Formats: sequence, structure tokens, C-alpha cells
Amino acid sequence: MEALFTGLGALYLAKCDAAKTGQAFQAFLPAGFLVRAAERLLQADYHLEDICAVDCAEGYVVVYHFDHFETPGRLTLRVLAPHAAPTVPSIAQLFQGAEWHERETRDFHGVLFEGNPNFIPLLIDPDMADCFPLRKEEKARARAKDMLEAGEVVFCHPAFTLMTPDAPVEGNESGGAKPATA
Amino acid sequence: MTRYQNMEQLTGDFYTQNFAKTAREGSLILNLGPQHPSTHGVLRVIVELDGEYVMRAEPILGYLHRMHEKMAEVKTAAQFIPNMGRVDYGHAMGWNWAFVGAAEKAGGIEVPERAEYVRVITCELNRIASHLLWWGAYLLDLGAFTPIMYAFDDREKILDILQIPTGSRLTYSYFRIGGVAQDLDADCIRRIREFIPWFRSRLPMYKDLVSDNIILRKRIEEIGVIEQDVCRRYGATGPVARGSGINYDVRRAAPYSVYPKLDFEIPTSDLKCARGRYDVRMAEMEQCLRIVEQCLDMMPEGEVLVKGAPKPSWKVPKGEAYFAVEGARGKIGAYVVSDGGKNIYRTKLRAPGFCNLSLFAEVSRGTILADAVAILGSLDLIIPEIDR
Amino acid sequence: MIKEALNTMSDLWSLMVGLRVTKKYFLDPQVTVRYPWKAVSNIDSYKGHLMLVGGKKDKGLAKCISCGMCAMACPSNCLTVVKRKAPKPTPEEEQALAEAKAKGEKPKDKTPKDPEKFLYDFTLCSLCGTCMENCPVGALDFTGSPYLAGYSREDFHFDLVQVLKNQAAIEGVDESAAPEAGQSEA
Amino acid sequence: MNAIPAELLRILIGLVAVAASVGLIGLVMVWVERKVAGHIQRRPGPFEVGPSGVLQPLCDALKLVGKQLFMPSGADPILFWLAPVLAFLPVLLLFLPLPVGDGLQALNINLGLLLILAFSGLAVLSVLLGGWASNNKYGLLGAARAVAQSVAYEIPLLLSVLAVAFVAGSLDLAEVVKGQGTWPWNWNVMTQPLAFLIYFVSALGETNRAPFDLPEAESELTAGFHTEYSGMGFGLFFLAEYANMVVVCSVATALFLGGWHGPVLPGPVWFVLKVSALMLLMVFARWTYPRVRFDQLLVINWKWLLPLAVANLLLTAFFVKLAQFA
Repeated sequence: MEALFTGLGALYLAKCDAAKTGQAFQAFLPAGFLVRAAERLLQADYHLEDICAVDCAEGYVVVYHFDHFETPGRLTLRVLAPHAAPTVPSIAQLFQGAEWHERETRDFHGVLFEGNPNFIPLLIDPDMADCFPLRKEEKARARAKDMLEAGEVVFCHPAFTLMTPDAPVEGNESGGAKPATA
Repeated sequence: MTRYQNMEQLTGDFYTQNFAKTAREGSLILNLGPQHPSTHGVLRVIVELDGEYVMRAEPILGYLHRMHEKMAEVKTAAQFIPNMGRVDYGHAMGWNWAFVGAAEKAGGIEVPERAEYVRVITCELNRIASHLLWWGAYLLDLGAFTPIMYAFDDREKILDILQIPTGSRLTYSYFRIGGVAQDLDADCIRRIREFIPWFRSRLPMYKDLVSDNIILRKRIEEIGVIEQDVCRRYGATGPVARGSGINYDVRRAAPYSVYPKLDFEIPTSDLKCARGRYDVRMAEMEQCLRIVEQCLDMMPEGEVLVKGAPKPSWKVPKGEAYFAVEGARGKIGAYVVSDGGKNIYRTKLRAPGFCNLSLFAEVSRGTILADAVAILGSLDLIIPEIDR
Repeated sequence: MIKEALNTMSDLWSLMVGLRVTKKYFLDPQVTVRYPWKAVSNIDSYKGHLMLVGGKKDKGLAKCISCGMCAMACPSNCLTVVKRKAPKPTPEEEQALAEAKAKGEKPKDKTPKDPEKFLYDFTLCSLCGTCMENCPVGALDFTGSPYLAGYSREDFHFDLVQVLKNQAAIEGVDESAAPEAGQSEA
Repeated sequence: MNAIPAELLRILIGLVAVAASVGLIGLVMVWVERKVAGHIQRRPGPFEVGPSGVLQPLCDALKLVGKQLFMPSGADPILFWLAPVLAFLPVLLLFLPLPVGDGLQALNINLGLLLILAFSGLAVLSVLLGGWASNNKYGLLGAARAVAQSVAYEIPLLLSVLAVAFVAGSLDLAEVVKGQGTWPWNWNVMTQPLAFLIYFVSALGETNRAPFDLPEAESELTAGFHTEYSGMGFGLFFLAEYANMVVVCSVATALFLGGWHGPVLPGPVWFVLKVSALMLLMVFARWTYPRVRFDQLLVINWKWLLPLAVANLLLTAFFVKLAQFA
């Protein structure tokens, strides 16, 4: 699993407990490496399950779920799109099915996907397509680390704080979530 | 090269204009739907025709969009369950299960064993009902009027059975976080036991009437070939993927509930065409009967709702959970992200039909209009599920 | 060549087989129930709009204790429970109350627990049953009647307390009328 | 001098009788079709109006008459309204030379078969006009299909009929019937089974009946060429379809099934019985089979029916000549 992400500048890699979260592995990537990651997944015969965004305090966390037909195990890719300029590269050139998921995400959250071949509203009427119903108000937003499962960290970029717990409390023995250095 | 240089010259709404921008000269742009006999509701497909040949097709969604994911933000987890029956009227139990399962996973709630069996039984019966609905409607697409009546005759019996514990016939809201709403009573179980041999005896009739019919065979063989690679790129699952020879079924791949204890097969077909998908669904109905039969024998006595089951005010603990079940149309996924608040922070519903339909544009290219309709039908579309 | 010809023959035969199936069902009895003239048999397990359950003694008086759990639990906010206001105490009662207060006893709440109004908007209800499951006294139930119909939206806004009273009144008349009818026949 | 008014009177009576019977047959056939379809699908079919719902088609017809005639914008008004009339009028002519009984014939001409074949060819024109004039894309596609289909299926139809005409040595339907006998083994279907099969399949194609109902393929083209027709415009198309069915079945009866010949019962009764049996078969086919695809329809015609019909014709001609020498 980790081998898939070598050289992709991954910010955060973690194993997840499938019984608890339904996901086997997760990776937080910088937006620039998303397309290359998708390319590797396509070569590794993964299929795209869905794309959705979660509106967190830090920005829109765009979540890509992948799964494998022969060796099942859900793989979660995450990319952060800042509130100010929510732009993420599109993977619709590789996974054509992503086209609709990306358009849906645009309809709901207003995240823009650069390079989507047919980037028009999908589910929401074009006349009112700029309402973005799932965007939350500033107050209502929660932080990503409070919601997203940290998992058993394999690798964490030192500068990456989105998923790591707040300032480590002295004597905290919970182990697994310690930021690893690599 | 395009005939239209600017948008002012174009007629039609936003989507037609957008579609026509890249149309070739002399081609006919036809709107199939949103009101059209073979779009199963309010799907709209814009096709560019050259004579009878489909040069390009683009499904337009959103005519039945209800924003269930927003509704999930204003309701507590338990209150959201009735919505799930409305997402997919064909296989409401599957959707019930997907959401309830995700909530249980996030909350770490165990389900009593009897409830698991009840869930499997109702879900599989509902799957048969869904396949029957597809079967009838698909043959209607192909111009045979009678099969849907026979299918509904059988489906009615399933609905009667499912009405006993659920009280409704289509949009079930039967599952609860931690079990199901009501136990199957003796009358219900007796009727299920009667139904199984009866439905088995009906299957040869289906085969005689249509499956073997030469006209049908010629209509659906070798059309709409979906390669495994296409399934992967579009994320197609369920009978669409299995019809292309991919042995992928969530019930086996990521087992949940009591499925690992049950003995059943995953029918696949290497034909890859509409016929493959047809065969898979027909074979699946038989497997559903097998599952139900085993469940009735293995079902223990006991509670069907866990003690201290979550109240409507129950808050899903912090964290995220993804739960997938095998629906009649493919992998139904519910992704729940909770910040521990009153309502779930973000609920994502993964509709199998959504992914299955997205490959239509690619598969229908270059086919005859009649074939395009046949391909559309073979994907088994339930529009409310796709639009959510 | 021969194989092809045989295939063609079996293909044509499949058409005959199809005709045989339709012929069989053509001659078989129909399954449709001619609905308005005959009742369908599968409606006894139907669960229709809500009703309040009456008490054992007084069928017109709801078991409901106006706690409002149902209204809280309802996903579609179709229930409104209007609690009874405390009746204006008579002078004697007021005196008794004052005495009790002087003694340091907690005054007993004399307010009847049954709701004054139990408003139910069937146009919003999705018949999920969450209200029933959360009722502490089991005062709510589904009716088995699938024949609810109306001419306007307002026809589906009910006050279930009133509905229960009317129902009990009708049943009461029926019960008192029944023996008489039996006698006259005898 | 005296003979001409008598002949005129005869034709007039014949025309009126034909027009009345076409209307009646249309209504009866609608009822029969719905009733049979209902029973096949295990439901009663129409049963409210009149005993067993026999008056239902009449009610429907009255409803259709009472409906607003509606024309889409951009349609060609003359052609649009001409089409249903053109669909219905030739049908009346088709009934004239049909020999219902011995000597019971509205118009006794020795080229009756030719008349029927010639005028039934007009039907395709009405479909084309209707589809074209509606200014509707589905209508246009339906019309295009109808033309290709009718043109294709007319050829094997003609060839199979010609084979029978060879055997009978006449194009007069009454003569053809007289050439056959009372019992089934005396009928032309015994000597010409292939021609009968080809004729029946082509007739399904000619009348646009399922499984060859492509011009109005509901699931693809909503209603095909008559998508835009409402009220009696649709009613006439509908009536013409059933009347055409009666004509092709009557011709099949006269050519292949011994016409009015039959034991015990009077001739016209036998004729009606045989026609009804064929029509029932058509109705059953419609409610049993899926629709064929457009290219398959043409493949069936050009690759199967046409070569078979030609072979059958040649073979027949050979044997007829052989019989003459013998």
C-alpha cells in the first residue's frame, strides 16, 4: 500500500481499521500530485467509488474513495482545497467516471476541478447552480482532525498538522497517533 | 467546422445548447426524456443522431434531485432513516442497510444475531423484487408488453410479505440503528416459505417466455459491450460489473452481517454485453432464494433490536465510517463524517446507478438508437437513486 | 450447414414456446382483483396514518400523557402536542393549596395529562413509526385503513384527540345498537 | 342502359356496407385485442362498460371524437391533416374485392388481388406524410423507418401472393377460392406452406404490427409517426391499422385457407372464423414477443424472406409448367 505513494510527496499516510471505519488505508496528498496518484491507482487496477468534499474549518477536504475488485480494501485519498480558492486538479482524464462525481462536488460545495472535460452543473439547475447547499457557515465548521479518523500513522510530513492531534500532551501514551518523522 | 458559431443561434435549454456546441453539421439532436417511455422516470439523454446511429449521448441528471445529503445535515441519524427508503424505490432495504450500517459502524453498535438474519431476508427479498421490476421494465423497453405483468404478479407477492413487518410496500423505513423495527412473525415466515418454491417454479416460465426467445437474444446479444477496464474507470459495480466477468460482490468482497455464514454463488458472465447483465440478474434471483431459504433455517430466536438502541436524539460519535452493501444495482455506500454534534456533519451517499449510468455515454457511442435504449435499460436505472 | 439449419429451427421453435406460455396464461384464471367490487386481501397488514390509542376505561380519552417525545422524535415535524392548561383553581382549592404550601408540601399537579390537542399533519408524515417507538406509554398507533382520501390539503390536518373522540362515539353507538339489531332479527 | 344503374347501386350498397363494416370491425377488433391482451396478462381487460366491456371501444371512439384536434407549431397543416385521411380512405377500397362468401363480394373484378396490393401500398405514404408534417423528430424517425420497412416487406409479400396466383391461374380472389376445396388438405396452404409463412410474416411487417411495429416503437420513438396526433387524427390511424389487419388476414384466408369453404356451416361464417383465427394469432404475437431491431427487420427481409420467396416462386413456376405438360 505504502509503495503506491512513494515519490508522490504524500503529506500523511495511515492505515485504518476497516472494521471501524470501513477504510483500509488513507493518504493525504498535496493537490499537485493528485493526478499522478490517480494514474498509479489506475495502473494498479483500482476503481473509483466516489468523490465527495467535507467542509472543514481548514478548507474543503476532498475525499476520493477507491477500491479494488480483486483485493478489496478501501483506499481513501484526501486533498485539501482552501476556502478562498477551492481548486483541485481533475482526474476525469484517467477515471472518466470521476467527471460526474466532480461535477456533483462542484454543485454541492463549489470546489472547482481543473481539467474536467465537461464542467457544467450536474444535479442542480444551471440557473441556480451557485448556491452550494453543502457549504457550511464559518461558525458551524469543525476541524478536520476532530472528525476524520487519524488511523495508524505510517508517515506524516513534519509540516503537516491537519490530521495530527493538537500540541501533544505530556505523558500521552496513546502512541499510534504520534507524528512520525521520515 | 461546427455549424453553430455562437450560442444566440441555438435553441433549447442550457444543456441542449451546451451539447449542440460540438455537434457536427447535419446531425439530428434528439432529447430523449425527461418524459420518455424508456427513461424509467425522469432521466434525460441528449443524443446526436446520424440517421439511426447515435454519434454522441449525454445523460442529463437532476430532474429528481432532492438533496438528501443536505437533509442529513438537519436531521439526527435515526431521523434520517426514512429518507433512505425514498432514495431508491427499487431496493429500499439496501439503502436502509447502508446508512444504518454506517451509523452503527461509527457508533460501534452491535446488532443482535436474529436482526442480522431478518435484515438479510428482507434485503434479499427486496432484491428479487427489484430485479423483477427491472426485468419487466427492460422487456417493455424492448417492446414486449406482457412480461411486466407476470413480473408484477410475482413482485406483488413479495411486497405483500414485506408489508407484514414493515407496513409499507415500496419505500421501506424498516431498519433501525441497532436492529430492525419489528420481528418477522410466524405468518410472515410461513408466507416466505411458501413463496420460495412457488417462485422457483416461475423461473422456467420466464426462461421460456423471453430469455430463450430468439428475438430477445438477437436484441441484447453483443450490444453494449462493457470491458472490465471500463468498469474500473467508471466505478461500475453490481450486475453491470459481474456481467463483464468481474467477480465482485460486496457480500463476498467485504463481507458484512451473516453473509460469510451463508452458502451462495456470485453469478458472473463473460459475455460483457447486455445479455451478460441480463443473465447475471436472472441467476441472482435464484441465489437470493437460496440465501433466504438458508436464513430461515439458521435464524436464531431472540431480540431484533439491541437493548438500549439509540434514541432519535442519539449523537453519532466523532469519527468517520464508510459502509458498503451490495444493492440490486451494485455497491451502495454510505460515508458518514461526524463531529459528535446533534446531526451528522457530512453524509455522502454513493449510488451505484450513478456510476453505472456514467459509462453510458462511452458505451452507446456508435450504436443504433434502439440499441442505445436497450443498453440504457440493461444498466438497471432507478432515477431517484442516481439524482438522490 | 446442418448445424446452422438446426439452430435456425430451434430459434423458430423458441417463438412457438413463447406463444405456448402466453396461451397457457390466456386460458388460466385472472389474478386481478376487480377492486371497487371486491376488496383486496393484502391490506390487513397495511399501516396507515397515525391514531391515538384510547384508554381502557374511556375509549374516547387518549392514553397520551402529553410528554412530547413523539414530536421531538419525528423526522418531518408533523406532530404538535398542545398540553392542557392547568384549570383555574376554585377558591377552596386555592385555600388548600395555600395550606399545603404553608405545611411545606409540594402541591399536587391537578392538570389532566391528556393533551388538549394533538395536531397531526399527514401531508408531511412519512409513516416511519419513529413516534410510536419513542412513545413511553404506547399511546400512538398506525391505523390499518388505506382508504384515507380528501379533497384538499386541509383534509389531512388532523386533531387526533378529536378523531379519537369521534371514533369512540361511533363505536359506542354501534355497541349499543348491536344487541337491538340482534333482537329484532331474532 | 338499364345495366349501369344496377351496377352503380350495387357498388353504392357495397361501399356503404364496407364503410359500416370497417368501422364496426375496427371497434370489435379494439375490444378483442384489449380483452385478449388482458387475459394473456392475467387481468380482465375492459369490463366496466357494457357486458364484458364490449362498449368500451365505442366510449373510447366517442372520447377521441370529442377531443380537441391539436397541431404542433411549425407543422404543415395540409399534409398533417391529409395523412390520417389518406391512411383510412384506401382501406375502404381494399375491402371491395374481398370474397366473403360465394358471390358475396362488393366488387367483382378479375384483378381484385392487384387492386388490394396496389392500394395497400398507399398506406406507407400516409405514414410518411404524417411523420414528416408533424415537425417532430420522433415522427420523422418513425416515418423514415416506415418507408424503409414497407418498401422492403412489399416485395416478399407480392412474390408469395404471386406463387399462389400461379397455381390458381387467376388474380381474381373469388376464382382463387373456387380453386380450393372444403377440407384443409384441399387448401392452398398445403401446396404452398412456405408462401403462407412468408405472406404472414410480411403481412405483420406491412401492417406495422408487433414484433415489427418499428414506426411507432414506443420505447424508442414514444409513438413514432403519430406522436403528435390527438383526437380523431390518431383515431383514424388506429382504425386504419385494424382495418389493414382485417384485409391482410382476409386475403390470407382467401389465398391460402380456402376462403369461404368449410363443412356444415355457411360460407361467410367460415370466412369470418378463419379471419378471426389469423387475427388472434397476430394479437398473440404482439403480446408475446419483443420488438425486433430496425436493422434486424431488414435483415430478416432481405436475407431470408426475399430469397425464400423467389425460390418458392421459381419452384412453383417449374411445377406449374410441369403439370401443364403432364
